[in-house]
Amino acid sequence: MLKIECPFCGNRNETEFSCGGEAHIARPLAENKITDLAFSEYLFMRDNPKGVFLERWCHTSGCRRWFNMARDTVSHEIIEIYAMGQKPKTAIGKKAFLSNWRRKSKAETASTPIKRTAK
Amino acid sequence: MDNKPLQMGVGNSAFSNKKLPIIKKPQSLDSPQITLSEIPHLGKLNIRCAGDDRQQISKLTGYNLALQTNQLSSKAGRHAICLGPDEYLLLAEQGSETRLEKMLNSDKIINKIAVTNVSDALCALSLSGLKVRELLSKGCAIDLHPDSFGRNKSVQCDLALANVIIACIEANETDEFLCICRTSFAEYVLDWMIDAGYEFGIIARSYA
Amino acid sequence: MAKTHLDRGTGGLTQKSKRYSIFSLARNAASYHQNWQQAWRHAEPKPAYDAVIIGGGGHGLATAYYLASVHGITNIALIEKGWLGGGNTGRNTTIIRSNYMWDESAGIYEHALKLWEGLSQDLNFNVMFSQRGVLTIIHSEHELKEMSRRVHAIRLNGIDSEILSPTEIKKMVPTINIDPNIRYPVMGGFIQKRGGTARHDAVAWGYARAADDLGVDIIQNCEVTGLRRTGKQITGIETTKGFIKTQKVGCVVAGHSSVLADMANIRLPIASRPLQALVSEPIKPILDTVIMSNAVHMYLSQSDKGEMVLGAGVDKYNSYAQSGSWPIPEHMIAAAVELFPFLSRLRMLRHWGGIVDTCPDASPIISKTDINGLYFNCGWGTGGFKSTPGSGHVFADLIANDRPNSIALPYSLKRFETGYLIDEHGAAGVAH
Amino acid sequence: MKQKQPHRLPANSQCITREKTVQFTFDGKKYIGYEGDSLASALLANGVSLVGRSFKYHRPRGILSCGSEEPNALIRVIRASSAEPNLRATQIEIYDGLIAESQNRFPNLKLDFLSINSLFSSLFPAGFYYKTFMWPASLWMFYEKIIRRAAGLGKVSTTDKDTDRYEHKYAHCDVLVVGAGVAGLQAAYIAATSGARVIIADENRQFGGWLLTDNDFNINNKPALIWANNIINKLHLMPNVTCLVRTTIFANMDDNFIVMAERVTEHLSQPDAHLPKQRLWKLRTAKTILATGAIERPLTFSGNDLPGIMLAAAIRSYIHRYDVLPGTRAIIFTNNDDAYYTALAIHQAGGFIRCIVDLRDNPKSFIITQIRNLGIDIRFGHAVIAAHGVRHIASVNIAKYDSKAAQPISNIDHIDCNLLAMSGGLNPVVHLHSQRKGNLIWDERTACYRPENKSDDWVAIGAANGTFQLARILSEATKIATSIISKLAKNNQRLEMQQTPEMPVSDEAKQNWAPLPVWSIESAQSYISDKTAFVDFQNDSTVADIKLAVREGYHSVEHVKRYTTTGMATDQGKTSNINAIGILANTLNKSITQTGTTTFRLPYTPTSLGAIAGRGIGSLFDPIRTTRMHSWHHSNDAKFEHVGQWMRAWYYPREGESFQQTINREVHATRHYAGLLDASTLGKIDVKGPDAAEFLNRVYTNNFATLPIGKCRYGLMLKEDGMVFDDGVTTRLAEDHFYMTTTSGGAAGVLAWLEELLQTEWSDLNVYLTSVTEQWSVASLSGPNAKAILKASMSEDTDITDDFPFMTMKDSFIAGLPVRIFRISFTGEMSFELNVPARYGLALWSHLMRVGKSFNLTAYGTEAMHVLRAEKGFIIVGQETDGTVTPYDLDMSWIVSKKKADFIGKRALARASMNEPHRKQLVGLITKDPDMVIPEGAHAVIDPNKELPMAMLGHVTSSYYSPNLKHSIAMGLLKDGLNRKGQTVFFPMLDGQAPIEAKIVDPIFFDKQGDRLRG
Ligand SMILES: Cc1cc2nc3c(=O)[nH]c(=O)nc-3n(C[C@H](O)[C@H](O)[C@H](O)COP(=O)(O)OP(=O)(O)OC[C@H]3O[C@@H](n4cnc5c(N)ncnc54)[C@H](O)[C@@H]3O)c2cc1C
Ligand SMILES: NC(=O)c1ccc[n+]([C@@H]2O[C@H](COP(=O)([O-])OP(=O)(O)OC[C@H]3O[C@@H](n4cnc5c(N)ncnc54)[C@H](O)[C@@H]3O)[C@@H](O)[C@H]2O)c1
Ligand SMILES: Cc1cc2nc3c(=O)[nH]c(=O)nc-3n(C[C@H](O)[C@H](O)[C@H](O)COP(=O)(O)O)c2cc1C
Ligand SMILES: [Zn+2]
Repeated sequence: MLKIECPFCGNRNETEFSCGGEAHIARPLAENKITDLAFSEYLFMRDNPKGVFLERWCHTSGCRRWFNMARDTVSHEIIEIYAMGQKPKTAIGKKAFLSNWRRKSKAETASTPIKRTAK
Repeated sequence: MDNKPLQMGVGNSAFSNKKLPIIKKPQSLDSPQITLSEIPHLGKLNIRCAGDDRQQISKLTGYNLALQTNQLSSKAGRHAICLGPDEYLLLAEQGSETRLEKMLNSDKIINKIAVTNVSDALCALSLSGLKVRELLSKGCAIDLHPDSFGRNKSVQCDLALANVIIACIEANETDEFLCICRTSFAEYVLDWMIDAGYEFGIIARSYA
Repeated sequence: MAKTHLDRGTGGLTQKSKRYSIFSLARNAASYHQNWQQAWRHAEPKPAYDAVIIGGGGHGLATAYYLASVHGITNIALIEKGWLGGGNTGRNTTIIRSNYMWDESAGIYEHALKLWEGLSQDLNFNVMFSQRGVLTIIHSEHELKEMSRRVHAIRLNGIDSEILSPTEIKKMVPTINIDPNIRYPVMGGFIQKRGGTARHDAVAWGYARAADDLGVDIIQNCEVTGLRRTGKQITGIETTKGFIKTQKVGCVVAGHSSVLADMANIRLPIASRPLQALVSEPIKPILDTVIMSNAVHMYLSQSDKGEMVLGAGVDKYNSYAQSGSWPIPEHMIAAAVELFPFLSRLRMLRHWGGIVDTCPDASPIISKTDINGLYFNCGWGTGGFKSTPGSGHVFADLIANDRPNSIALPYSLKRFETGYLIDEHGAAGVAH
Repeated sequence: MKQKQPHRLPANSQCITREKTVQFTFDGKKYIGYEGDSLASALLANGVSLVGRSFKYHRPRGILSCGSEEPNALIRVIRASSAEPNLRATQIEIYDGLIAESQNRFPNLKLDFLSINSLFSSLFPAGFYYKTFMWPASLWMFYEKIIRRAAGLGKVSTTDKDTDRYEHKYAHCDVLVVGAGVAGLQAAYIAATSGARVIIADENRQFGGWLLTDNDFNINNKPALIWANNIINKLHLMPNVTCLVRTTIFANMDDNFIVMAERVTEHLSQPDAHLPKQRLWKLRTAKTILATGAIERPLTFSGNDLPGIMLAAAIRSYIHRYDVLPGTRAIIFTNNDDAYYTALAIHQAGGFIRCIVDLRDNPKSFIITQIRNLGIDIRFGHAVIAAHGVRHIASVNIAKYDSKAAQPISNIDHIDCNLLAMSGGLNPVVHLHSQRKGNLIWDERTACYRPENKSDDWVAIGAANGTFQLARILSEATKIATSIISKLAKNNQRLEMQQTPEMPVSDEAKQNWAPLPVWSIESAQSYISDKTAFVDFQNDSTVADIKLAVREGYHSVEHVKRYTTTGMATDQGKTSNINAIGILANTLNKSITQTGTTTFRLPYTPTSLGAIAGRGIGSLFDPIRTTRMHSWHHSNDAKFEHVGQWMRAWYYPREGESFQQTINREVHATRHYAGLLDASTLGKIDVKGPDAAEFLNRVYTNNFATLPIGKCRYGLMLKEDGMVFDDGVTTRLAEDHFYMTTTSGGAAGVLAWLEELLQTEWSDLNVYLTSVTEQWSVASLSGPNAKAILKASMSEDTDITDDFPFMTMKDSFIAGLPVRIFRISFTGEMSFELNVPARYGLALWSHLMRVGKSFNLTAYGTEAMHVLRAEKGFIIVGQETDGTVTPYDLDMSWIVSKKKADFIGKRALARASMNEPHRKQLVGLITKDPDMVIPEGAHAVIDPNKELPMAMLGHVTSSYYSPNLKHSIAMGLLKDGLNRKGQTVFFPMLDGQAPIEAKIVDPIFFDKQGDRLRG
């Protein structure tokens, strides 16, 4: 049972959280017309490292906030927890971020910010 | 036609399917060591706001929102609980929540915040007695030792299979706690508490 | 579901002197069991092979066996980083059935079930395939409807399936609680009588022995650390025992599939998750059927040695730790006690976890890749033991012919690009 | 009644109360023991040594140990309410009226028929079943039955329900000390003096560990036990310390999450009804100190499993703790010094030491000299080659033994005896360390695996750490506890370390703790004797089995475990695993380190499933949620349906009505007059904020930015894969305020998904979501009379029924209750959804039913609702969809905006496979026979007479009898369905009935133009 330090509520049991899987997957916009193959990298292909994994968690039973986490999938050690929208700060976390194949994925480069509907 | 106004006060308690009081205790005990009661129709407002807006709302409402997540502040029987970085639950005496709501709605701050009346969505239970912490520790993974969960502490967490907000109103020998859950889980929470409280003796009654 | 030809391969053991039987047992007893031969050689890698299979679980071993016995390709090596069967094959709750809903699933699992029937004879190794029936319990109106959909599809696919009423269930499983007033009452169920269990370790050992007999080199304690290629063609593998040259590599490493894929710079839609199981202390036989319940996330059977074997749903986060988190067994046990009150007085003897390779549509991947000569067989997740013979059979076919047969075809990696998923989630719930 | 206990010694021990005799029965025979006795000690006192039969060969077995490691003495305990199998006699505390039974024997222990297995044992060595029972294949199920009959040990009763209570408790502490022997007590005490919150727990009924047994030494110049009692008393008085006895720490998990089982009342004759039988503690501790002691190893020789052969330290325990001398003429067989203390104890208790057989060649130590001075016969460099006896040890063969060459090197000496104490050295209890994957180091000097103390979370001390000398244990405990506290104190002001913690001193003489490991004693004919040299006593695995496994190529320690089942019994190899590894290493010619260990798994000892389930069963297994109108439904005889955790009124049968008649009546009434449905369970979400419209535009397939205030719109939500996820009506209450409804079952998932999008994808949007599902009670009033009823329920000044167009919303009052009314329809009739603050739900409902009486208002449940909406061809997410269905498949392309640049699911819908005609598409189905209702889930085929397997087109998602159309109606998802309209298909039946013939049609069966619903 992991002990996870919610940035807002402090240490809680893992049962209070839900795990959202791989972090830092940028959403490609429909209008950017990437191939089905590139789109499938966004939709289905997932980093699944044996070692440091950057993932998203939500404190479902508490404050309902999402945050990022760098966790070792073998030792279950939590290396760092950092805010949504941020990148990892530890050397280990940074390395995991930069070495992820997704940084070069077509889907990621197609993820410009979404335009608002004209009012 | 039969359409004369029904009394505003006739609303149902969350336990309308149950006959209170319920007492459960071992024969060896003289009296129950835990008292539980619903605080019916306690006014509850959910407020979403962040940054400087909090000060503004504190000023407008008289509640202190300068709180960290999982803290409670009380003033004259009214409580504010901070549920998250931008989320508050205000507890007010029955009926006053609509006044508060109206007041906030008429202020221009309303464009930046969200106010939602959740008086009926949530059910508030008051728990007191010698063994309340023991009772809660059967289903709540939070450290409830008085050293770490004293007066004005609150948490939103799981109690057995229900999500609840637990707040410590008074920390002394008889401890007074608030336990707030979604109304549709109220009956489960009640059943769970009565069963768990059996060991210590528990009485569940209507609010006096 | 298309009909396919079932080629069982050579069958039996070619080396007569090694064959097992009641007579060999008696003969050896007379010589104090001093003369038994090794079940398989402890081979060391040769410099090159026609094909290499990575992963000494049931699927990898079956692949190697069928490559040799059906396709006559015998200059092959099977590489296992630890001990044979030490992955999920050695730690699963051994439920075997083929009553899946989609045609594609019925195709592969029924193919496997047919191979199970007769596998002990094929391998000359008793894998104790026990067709005691797999009974799925239904607890709500909603589930009743889903059951109806499944059973109709299963039956039209020519697979056996019977619907049972609560009283019929009670008769078959006297220890079950059919009180209609419990939280998840038993409202009915359906059984596949040809389903059952098998002795998991024996499956690995039996395939290993039979493959070895046909000349396959089984190499244990040898970890694959890299995949070498030239342009688009695989040329060999790096291992802790050195480089091995080969033009064909089949990866069958279950929970470690993403690790292998990374070595080839290939992406998989796989998440490696813990799946937990436990056994109780052994007791005298009391349950003759395999019980599954999707609604309360629990499945239960009694092994031939007497333990009650219990399993649950997967954990919620990725892990390679081969253990799981406490809340899962706690809930699973509550569910089991709810259905079988007598369990409350039994004790948990041992609890463990495996690393399962879960796929977004809860269906496996049996596929070529963009690299010539590199094949993947993975994504069996929580339910691949039952498919061991079938999976090995069609994967061997894919490797031998470099094109999928009609059973394997739908399981291509391409489906994640096109969207032709085989979504066993919605309908099957827990897929054990 | 007084009865002789032939093996009981004069009173001496503080662990049993001689004044309190206790009566119990074993296998139907009455015996007497004392309070404090374990069943094992009481049986031994009474001269009962045969207590069970082994698993495979049914060999007679006696008591081996005195703790939780016991492999043999497995007992069934019977209480008025229950019978519990496989309990260890060494841990069962006797109480008045205890009924205990031996297991795995028929008809009785002495005369077990299946012991015939033993004669044929040569036919079933390890793994024999893999080699036979294969011919003919069809007979396996028969063979299996026979094999299974021999399976298992205890019997469990299946008839009575477990009426005992099991509690759970969460706890937190700074330091958890596992084990209350000398090491644990000292560490706990030091930690506690700092003010730290300490929990110390021991599985025994008493604190003290081996000090209860070994009272030969002094601590601080007084007998060690006096020191211990003093510390125990102090700990009990400290408010920051929790002392738990009978509590087994069985799981050590991530981040110091520890699970332990406390046996609260099992040892009592008449437990207090309010106390749980067991309490499961779920503990989070900052630090764990593992002071779990060590377990003695048996020695492996032919016949080593006979009753009367016991672990040496256990014999000492029975003498010192329980005043029981298990035998009078003893042989001591050892490879280390510790067993000499047992010799001393037996000697002092009046037993006769026939001889001490020591594998070591010429060991020297204080205790050996002391024993020699007593004139006891000691034979160094010797071994017990075999033990003999029928149901109890009667004699042994002894010879000089060359342990390097592994063979006897002298003539055999035959000595009679009735007790054999064996000691093969100590194994630290490393289980909890290893459960966390802590590393083990093979210590050549002490010949044992000890933990590598590397983690920051936990540390092992004392015998658990391979430290066996009292003086060193005390200093180790002090040092470790001090350093842990100083680490903790850095972040915790509560803790303050005393300047110099007391360091007790011990006078324990130097013992020679280095055993000579000899993993198995071989005879001149090992291929025979190995078969009766037992390694795992419970699973009957022998030296021969291990060697056979190696011979057959099972070399990995894990293969050997699984092939021979060594270490897989209920004791999990506590006494056998290391011996097995040693034998395996020898056979493979490898070192122990190279051989490795098997994996340690939780639980430390078998743990009751009842305790783990706790109170989370029965009505507390899963919450049931009810609406505020529930009591009305209940008192009006509603039948209920579970929808997720909700309980919804399904239908309201009247007396004498069948299910179908009720549904027909409710449906008919709603179509012709009016019906009222409790729709409170619908998910409701308040969507507020300046970007609310923009947000909804991105999550729904259709356009919400354009929705005018006060208007409602039906929306469809997809997941990123383009599959339908949820639907519902959303209303714009203000420019920046929407009120969204979702399906009942999907409510939580939708809220979570929307919240996820806002926080992780579109954090720039200023939108707040709040669940208000329970804030509102909802009554859905439907039918031609709906408007009139609504009007009648309102007073004139609040009447808003005029000019109330379809898909709009108004606020008003009904009988003084504030209501929010939506003119939307799920039945196809003129319909109003009335929302009131939930406390008034029942009042509103009752009021409407009262007012509606004269308009023929009928309450209808979810089943009638299904029929009504199906007549209209409205889908239900989760019924017409299953996560594989797109809006196009539902023929709902009209709701998928072509204009919007993006929304969730848009890109996925553009994939190659999504628009192909042979996808399954939603169609209507009309049966040829109007009265024939196709079962939901039935599959369509074109030619039902084809051979199996048959090509299927798809399945029926919804199917009902429509009383309005007087015809059965159905919807289904069929391959290429939209192009098949007009075609005939067949639905084969499961029960052998003729296939049902139906025509594919449009799914809107009733009021195609929608005139009724617009009013
Ligand atoms: C608790 C549990 C219960 C289950 N219950 C069932 C059930 O009831 N019914 C059912 O049908 N299925 C069940 N399953 C699933 C089933 O066990 C698996 O799907 C199946 O056994 C997978 O077999 P495999 O041969 O593909 O993988 P494995 O048996 O896991 O074999 C993969 C092998 O690859 C090796 N390997 C990995 N990396 C490397 C490398 N780099 N180099 C060399 N070798 C490597 C591993 O050591 C391992 O031995 C269960 C699984 C678990 C964990
Ligand atoms: N067989 C032996 O273990 C043995 C034999 C002779 C002498 N000794 C001596 O005894 C002393 C050992 O002192 P120590 O304090 O290290 O060990 P100890 O054996 O005295 O105490 C360990 C305690 O831990 C408890 N325990 C173990 N696992 C547990 C679990 N999972 N949950 C709850 N309780 C658990 C045991 O019941 C025991 O009371 C040394 O002097 C040693 O030489 C031990
Ligand atoms: C069907 C089945 C039955 C098992 N029965 C037992 C058993 O009787 N005793 C036991 O100790 N372990 C039993 N195990 C568990 C294994 O000992 C082991 O825990 C499991 O194979 C996982 O391996 P690991 O714990 O070595 O990682 C069983 C496992 C399975 C899959
Ligand atoms: Zn939080």
